[in-house]
Amino acid sequence: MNPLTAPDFTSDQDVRWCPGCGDYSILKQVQTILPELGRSPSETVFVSGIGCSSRFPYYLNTYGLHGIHGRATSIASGLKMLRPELSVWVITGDGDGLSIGGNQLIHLLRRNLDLQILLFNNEIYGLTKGQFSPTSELGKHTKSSPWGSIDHPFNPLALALGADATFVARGLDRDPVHLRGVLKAAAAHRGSSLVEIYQNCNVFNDGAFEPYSDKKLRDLSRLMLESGQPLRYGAEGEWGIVLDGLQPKVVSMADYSLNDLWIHQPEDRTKAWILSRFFDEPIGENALPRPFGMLYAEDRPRYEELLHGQLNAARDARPKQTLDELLAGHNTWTLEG
Amino acid sequence: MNPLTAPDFTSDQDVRWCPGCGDYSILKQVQTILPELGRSPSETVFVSGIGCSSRFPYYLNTYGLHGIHGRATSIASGLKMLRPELSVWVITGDGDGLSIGGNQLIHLLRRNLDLQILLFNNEIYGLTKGQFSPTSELGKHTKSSPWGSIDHPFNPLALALGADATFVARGLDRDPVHLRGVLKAAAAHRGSSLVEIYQNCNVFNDGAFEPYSDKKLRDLSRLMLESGQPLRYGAEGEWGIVLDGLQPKVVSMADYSLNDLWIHQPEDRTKAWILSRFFDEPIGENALPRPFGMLYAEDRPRYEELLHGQLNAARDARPKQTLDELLAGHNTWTLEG
Amino acid sequence: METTDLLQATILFAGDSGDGMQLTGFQFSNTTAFQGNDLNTFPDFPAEIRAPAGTVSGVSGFKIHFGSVEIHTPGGHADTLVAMNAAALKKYLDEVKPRGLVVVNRGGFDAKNLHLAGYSDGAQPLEEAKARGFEVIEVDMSRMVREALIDSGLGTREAERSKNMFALGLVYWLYQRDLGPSERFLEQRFYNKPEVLQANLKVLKSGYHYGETAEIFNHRYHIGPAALPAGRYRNITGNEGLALGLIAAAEKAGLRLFYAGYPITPASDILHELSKHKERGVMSFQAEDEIAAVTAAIGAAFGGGLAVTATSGPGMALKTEGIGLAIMLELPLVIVNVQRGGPSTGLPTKTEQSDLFQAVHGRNGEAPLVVMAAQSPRDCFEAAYQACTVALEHMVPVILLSDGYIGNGAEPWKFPSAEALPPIVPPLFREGTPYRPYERDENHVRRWAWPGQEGAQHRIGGLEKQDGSGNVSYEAENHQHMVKTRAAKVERVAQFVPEAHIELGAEHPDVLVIGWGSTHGAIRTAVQNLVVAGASVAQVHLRLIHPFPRGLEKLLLRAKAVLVPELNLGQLHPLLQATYPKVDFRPLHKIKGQPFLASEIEEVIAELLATLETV
Amino acid sequence: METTDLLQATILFAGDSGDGMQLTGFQFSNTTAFQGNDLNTFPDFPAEIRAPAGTVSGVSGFKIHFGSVEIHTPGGHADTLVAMNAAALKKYLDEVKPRGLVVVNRGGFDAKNLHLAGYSDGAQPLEEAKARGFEVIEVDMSRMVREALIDSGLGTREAERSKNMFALGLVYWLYQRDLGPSERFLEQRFYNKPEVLQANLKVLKSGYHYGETAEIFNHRYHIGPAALPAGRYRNITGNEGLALGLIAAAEKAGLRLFYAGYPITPASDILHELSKHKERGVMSFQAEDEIAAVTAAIGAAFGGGLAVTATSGPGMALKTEGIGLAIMLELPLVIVNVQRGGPSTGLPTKTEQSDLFQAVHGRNGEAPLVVMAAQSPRDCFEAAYQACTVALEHMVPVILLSDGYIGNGAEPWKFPSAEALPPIVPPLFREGTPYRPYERDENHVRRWAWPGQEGAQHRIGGLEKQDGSGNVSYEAENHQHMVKTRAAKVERVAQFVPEAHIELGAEHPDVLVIGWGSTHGAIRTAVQNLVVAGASVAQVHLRLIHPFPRGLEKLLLRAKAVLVPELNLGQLHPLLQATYPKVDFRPLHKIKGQPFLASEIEEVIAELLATLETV
Ligand SMILES: Cc1ncc(C[n+]2csc(CCOP(=O)(O)OP(=O)(O)O)c2C)c(N)n1
Ligand SMILES: Cc1ncc(C[n+]2csc(CCOP(=O)(O)OP(=O)(O)O)c2C)c(N)n1
Ligand code: SF4
Ligand code: SF4
Ligand SMILES: [Mg+2]
Ligand SMILES: [Mg+2]
Repeated sequence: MNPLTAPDFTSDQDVRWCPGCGDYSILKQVQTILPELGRSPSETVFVSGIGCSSRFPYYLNTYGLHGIHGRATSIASGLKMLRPELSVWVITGDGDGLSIGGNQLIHLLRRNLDLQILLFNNEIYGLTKGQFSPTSELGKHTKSSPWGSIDHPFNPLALALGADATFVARGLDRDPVHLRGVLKAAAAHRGSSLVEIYQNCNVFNDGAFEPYSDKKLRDLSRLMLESGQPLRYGAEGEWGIVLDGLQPKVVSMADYSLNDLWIHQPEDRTKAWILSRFFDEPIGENALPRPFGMLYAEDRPRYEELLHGQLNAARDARPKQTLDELLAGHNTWTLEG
Repeated sequence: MNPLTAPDFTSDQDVRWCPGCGDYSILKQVQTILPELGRSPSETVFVSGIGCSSRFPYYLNTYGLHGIHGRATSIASGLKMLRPELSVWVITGDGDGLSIGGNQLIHLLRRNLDLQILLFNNEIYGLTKGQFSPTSELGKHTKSSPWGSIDHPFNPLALALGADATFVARGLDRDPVHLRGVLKAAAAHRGSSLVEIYQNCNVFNDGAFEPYSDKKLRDLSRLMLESGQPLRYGAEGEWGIVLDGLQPKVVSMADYSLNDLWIHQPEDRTKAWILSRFFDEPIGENALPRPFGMLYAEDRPRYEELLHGQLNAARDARPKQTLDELLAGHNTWTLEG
Repeated sequence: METTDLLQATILFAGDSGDGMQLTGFQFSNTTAFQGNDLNTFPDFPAEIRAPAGTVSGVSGFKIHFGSVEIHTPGGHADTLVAMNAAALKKYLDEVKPRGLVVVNRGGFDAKNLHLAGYSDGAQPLEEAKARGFEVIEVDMSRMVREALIDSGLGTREAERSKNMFALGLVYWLYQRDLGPSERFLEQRFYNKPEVLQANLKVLKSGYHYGETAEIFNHRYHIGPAALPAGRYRNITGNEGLALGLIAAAEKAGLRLFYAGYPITPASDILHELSKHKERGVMSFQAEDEIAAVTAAIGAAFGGGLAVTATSGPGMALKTEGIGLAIMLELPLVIVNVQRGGPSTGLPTKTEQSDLFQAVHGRNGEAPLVVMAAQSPRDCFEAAYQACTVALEHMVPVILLSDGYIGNGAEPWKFPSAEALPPIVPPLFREGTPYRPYERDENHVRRWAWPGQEGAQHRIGGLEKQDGSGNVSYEAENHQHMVKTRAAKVERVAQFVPEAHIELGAEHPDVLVIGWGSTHGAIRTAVQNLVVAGASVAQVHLRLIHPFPRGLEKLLLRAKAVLVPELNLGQLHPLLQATYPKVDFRPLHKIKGQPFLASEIEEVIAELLATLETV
Repeated sequence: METTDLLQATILFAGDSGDGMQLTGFQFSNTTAFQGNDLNTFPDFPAEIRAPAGTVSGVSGFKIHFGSVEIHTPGGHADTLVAMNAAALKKYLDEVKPRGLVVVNRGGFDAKNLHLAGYSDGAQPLEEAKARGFEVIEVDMSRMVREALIDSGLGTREAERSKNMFALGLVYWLYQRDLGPSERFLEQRFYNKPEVLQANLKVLKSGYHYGETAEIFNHRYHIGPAALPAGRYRNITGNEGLALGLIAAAEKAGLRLFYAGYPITPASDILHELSKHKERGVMSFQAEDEIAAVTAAIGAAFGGGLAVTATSGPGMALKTEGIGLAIMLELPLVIVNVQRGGPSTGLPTKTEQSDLFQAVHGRNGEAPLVVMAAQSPRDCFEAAYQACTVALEHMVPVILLSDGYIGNGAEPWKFPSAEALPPIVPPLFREGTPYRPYERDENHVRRWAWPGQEGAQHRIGGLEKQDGSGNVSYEAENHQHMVKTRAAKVERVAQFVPEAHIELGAEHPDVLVIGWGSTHGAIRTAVQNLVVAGASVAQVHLRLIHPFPRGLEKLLLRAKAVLVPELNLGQLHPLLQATYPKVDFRPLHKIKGQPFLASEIEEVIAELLATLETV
């Protein structure tokens, strides 16, 4: 059989996002990596909620379910429990996953079913035409906040860590190569992988992530994480991060050596926490850059594994009654006609 | 006027928890501190969800609303927005607040309305007679998990920190004096105060918190936090906690001096995070004790303050139209009869 | 000692929530079933886990109605009340028949108990009861138990806890029941606590012997076995039966049972029961809320499981959005609602039939589905089996209505053999054939393809879709076509479910009584009594409520008037009236958190017959 | 140049979603309203934010129906279609009247556009349209705009974007409209972008002048002002009007307006509108989901606010549990449902009336509330004001039904003066008086005490409660009493709302047409036409759907047959039939995501009249 390629994963439906939408790039990267994962289109399922991003499954020639708002996570959970052998992907948005779907998301993360959650964060409600979302910045002027939003935004990765997520990462629509790497790492992770993807909504929130995608700005605003490597950034790697006690600090590599730097250890939950809190606008002298890549990864038993383990153990431990025995139960009596 | 006392806050309704239930003590402590807060019963409102614990409001001679399952948080939010001058308390359980009500809880925490959330954690569903809850330990045998629960439990305080809570504390039904202190600190905090209270359900989960209440065990299992003080515990304070890099470690005070110890700084979010992760069973040589008291406190603008600030600013900035002007709008025309 | 032969009797065990009355009642019914009686039970317990001991609100009751005749209700007023304390007497005395027998635990009537029960100082409720003509037998059970267990090694409090076994033994003697089944039960329960076991056995026998020796009773009763159909029987509660019905359906259909639920009274026992059967591969998932439960079930239905979720009213409210999705996806899904008193949190531990409107109409958009109802504890198995059959064979969500009375109540059940269960054949996709997700057969049913199957990849969702291809479509004509097709598919189900039929009574009755759900037994008893008395009455009881079954109109039109008794303010009634405007329907409501008494229905039918005659 | 006098006309502007057709249509209606015509509009845009440019699914349309007579619908087939590209022509040509005028932008018909629109190679849609008898006028708008703006300093793409203003100017010329209002609008909109302003003004005028000079049209049309009641008017969409109604009600009641909502099409504009009015103290809260929205509103209602939440079908599903709580708490709450096509996600941008069942019956338990409906964009203000009045004065939740067509559609509105609005007097607790939360007045209405008020502390919740005291009660008789009392309170509302009345037509008609909501205009036009033609027809339109208004039965019984047109499969119909079994109701359904055309209803009435005669 020929190896699979992106077209094998592409459906015949017209893609219907606004021209220029960041969703296109994400779709492209997903279609690019899927053939490399060793699973056929028919073993692969994409489940989404409601939102612009949630139309994603229509464009893939896999199985797909376009659910209801906020519940892709729980739909996917039921599917994965029943059919643990499938490769299951959840597509959600900042509104879908963090606003209405917050509860289902955090419970999925603690249960740790083995599936990938791609959270398209455009910091806006796209499909309903531009209201602020739980990730929109304070003071944002939108249709529903004409005087500026007063909602303190979530830090999605910190929230995920608080919910005991076992894999937490960040990617960017406009950095396809890096995004593909993150997606592959997520697929490789055994457990629930939360990938927040910064996605530009050029219609209602254009430029929200320009600091991280703009060629002129991004060198100083992005920290590309690599496991086992020191935290270093800048066009020439001229900046580094050190930990001063519990405080991260930006230092110039003119004054520090590589050995002084914080080494990225995605298995360290405290470090991941501190990294997730690199969350202020990366502007100004001592501002911390925004980390991209895998912040945290932990190996913890998967819910469906425990479930099927229990089912198998029960089957082995107890002689299975026939259906007749089950219906009869333990106390029967017989009446003559 | 005479100063208020506990009976002023006590309603005429019979208290209907099981004899021996930890809820009694919590009720008592709340009734004890309320008169000290300077708010009258008529300015005070208790809002609850559904569960054994959620019957709480009936027993107080304040205003009260016994809501629906999981939504005390949002009911209270609406009330507090409209009436910021009221003293508002939310009563919830581990099922009510963390299972069905998870979304409303995390969104309340990020918005930071000034109210107190008392989360009665008995690690079980009491009212529905004993199913495991999102805080029940792995492997727990209950009516709905006769083979042992396979749900990785939430760490409620870590979850709250992930949701950007501004006040996070832990108390215990069987330590009334300490609990009263925590409750008063929560009331004093301006913002959403999450107080997790370990509460014994002697019918369905008796002894869940015995390690922290039992006279023989508790000295070695509890770490009583005090702001500005070193982390020290044991019957004679013979143990201390030091931070080795990012790793907390138990040390013997025979080998260490007070100056070496971790000093509790509730304003430090990273420290609070590490403390919240003192979460394994406090058993064995190097086990970390469970922290009680205020883990974290941050001053951040309150939602209702921002809201009313915006309303006031708008009123001042824009000449208020008469209702007639509003109805007319900007483009009218007149037709003759 | 006189022995009175009876056709039937009703006993009410009542005491404090901590007194173990539910267990006592359950034991009595078990034993009674073993002795070949037909029976029906009704547990009635407080909403609080343990309301304050000794108070009326803390009283827990268990009613059992049994006989040598067919039994369809938990009975009306009780022949015998066993009251373990003053509060129990206060709560239930009015539910005892005139001159009925009242057995009380003397130890539960001290000053403190009287006070807690809310009697005024100096009140003498037992004397008053006697004065009202009840036969009151006082037994100092507390003391006798203490004495019986003086050498048992148990503490006083622990010892006293077994006084319910004393009461049970006493009533066993009174109604001539075997001790054997309860002895065996105690042996199983306390097999690893020999002290407790011995104590309980001893107390049980003490009660029995006390009856024999103390000469405090004037009668003993004898109730022979019922002429039930021959066969093997077991006792079953509605919730248990329902769970077994789901398991059986999954196994007969060759599918994995996936159950997702969030605990809620009175549906939780379905979750508990299913959680036990892991060795059969039954998956039970306790979700974080009802929304997660129904949507996880939808995920499993997409994956090829027999997907089921159960709840009660408030949980149902939360599931309606998900149910709408299942309707659009045209996936099989069974949603069980074990109804309780509403609205809102309402009366969680009481029974009611007030969620029918919600079941039939409670979704946004044109969202028809199949609504069925179970009619008694022993009917739950079959009702569940049928609901699964319809869902799987017609690719449609089915709401199955039960209620607190059915769910918790128990009856003897002549269980079927596995072989006798009808086959279930879902419209499965076969690999190698072409697949279009919304292509339909002659019953408008689409085929079911599962992830993992080669060549059937497809994407479905909650947006309107083109018939056949399943692609998203906003096209006007297609939408109208799809709305009508989904409705037609549901209507079509009536072709596959038995016709409406007269269960009892005349083919052309003056008064036809039509009901659904748990009112079955009370209606049946009422109609039977009247039929025996020669009245022109008949009963039709609905399994299928939406769509209505075939042949119903014909039956309705034959009657002069049609009575519709419901435990609500009238919900089936307007649905019927809207569908059959020409029929003269007469509603009958009761909304007291309690089932109908047969007598309540009988009286109304009799009155109705009388007015019809005078017209 | 001939000028044709018309009584009314319908214009359809259509183009790509990016072409600004909504703005164009809105400008035309504004100007037309200023000129004293009555009018009605219907925007029709794709579900995608921006579907692929040039394709049929990306077409955005705006229909406007205006005249010198009363206008109640967005019109049937269009007199004039303005099609900016091939896809727009393809989508809408069938909605143009025979021999109607079709103005196309030549630049939107190149090979690429034809291909994107899905025409096969070599197709010549314009020629075909001509062949079918349409009067097709081709104008190369794209090119003309480019040329007009050659010195404007704008880039080509930016310049081209103003081609909708060219089309607008052209149609203004055609229908003899003033440029003034649109010029003022552009000045406001682009006051800080002088280049863009100048460009738009220039293009608008170019379009107008092109009409004048190019001699491509055979006619011009003249439509005089309508004989509308004298007074001051403004244009208003339904959602705006609804928002203003809420604000006005709060101010007249002396309460703070608290609005909680979660965005959803087509209800979001209510949230947007209310968010603007902070200077009046209007609180608008964008909640994290619909459950939070409705429960936050309940909290605010408990606190003494005029609490309102709005949503559409799927959001309504999520709110039903909370609404049940509000019913039990007996707090005032207004729940607005701007309906869209269902079930499930359905057709989010299309209109439908299929959530009536859900409104009336969609809750667990016996959970009656008041259901009202708005009938047109300009009616939304009054409907909202009345819903608030009922909620506040009767301490009851009210569901107000609107729909996508009403919510987005616009009409001239003769707005009332603040003084003329009826007072709203909620049953407020007065400090110093005794307070029992569930004590009721003669209309079963309890009093409203707010936290902060001294001496009225009370605790309420979703459990059944004792009447009067409000304490939790599981007592059987009390439950029945409370269920009936809550129902009676809702029934009682009918006493305070105007009686049902014949709006148009005979008092004893052969055919009565009864409707609710947005079908009002189409029914009215149909009935009016038939009345003018001498038929025995009449119209009743319901504001109050639950309970039904007083006097309805009388009106219904007078007709030989009653037609019930609905944009669903029949929802009001069974509710009516169940309540009035003797009436001969005839349902009429349309479920295409589009409003009725008056002609569709007219035909059915005519047929019905004919059958009645032959009987
Ligand atoms: C129950 C329900 N409530 C509200 C909506 C309306 N709605 C659809 S998508 C959406 C939010 C979309 O935002 P996001 O999840 O960030 O996705 P995006 O469109 O930005 O990709 C909302 C509020 C809905 N479909 N269902
Ligand atoms: C919508 C809904 N679902 C389920 C229930 C049933 N229910 C009532 S309380 C409860 C959980 C109680 O647990 P918790 O919150 O921990 O409170 P506790 O009783 O332990 O104090 C559940 C599941 C309900 N009342 N409403
Ligand atoms: S609205 Fe924004 S997120 Fe949605 S498709 Fe358009 S650009 Fe993308
Ligand atoms: S069940 Fe548990 S939590 Fe509930 S009242 Fe009883 S002891 Fe307390
Ligand atoms: Mg978004
Ligand atoms: Mg609990």
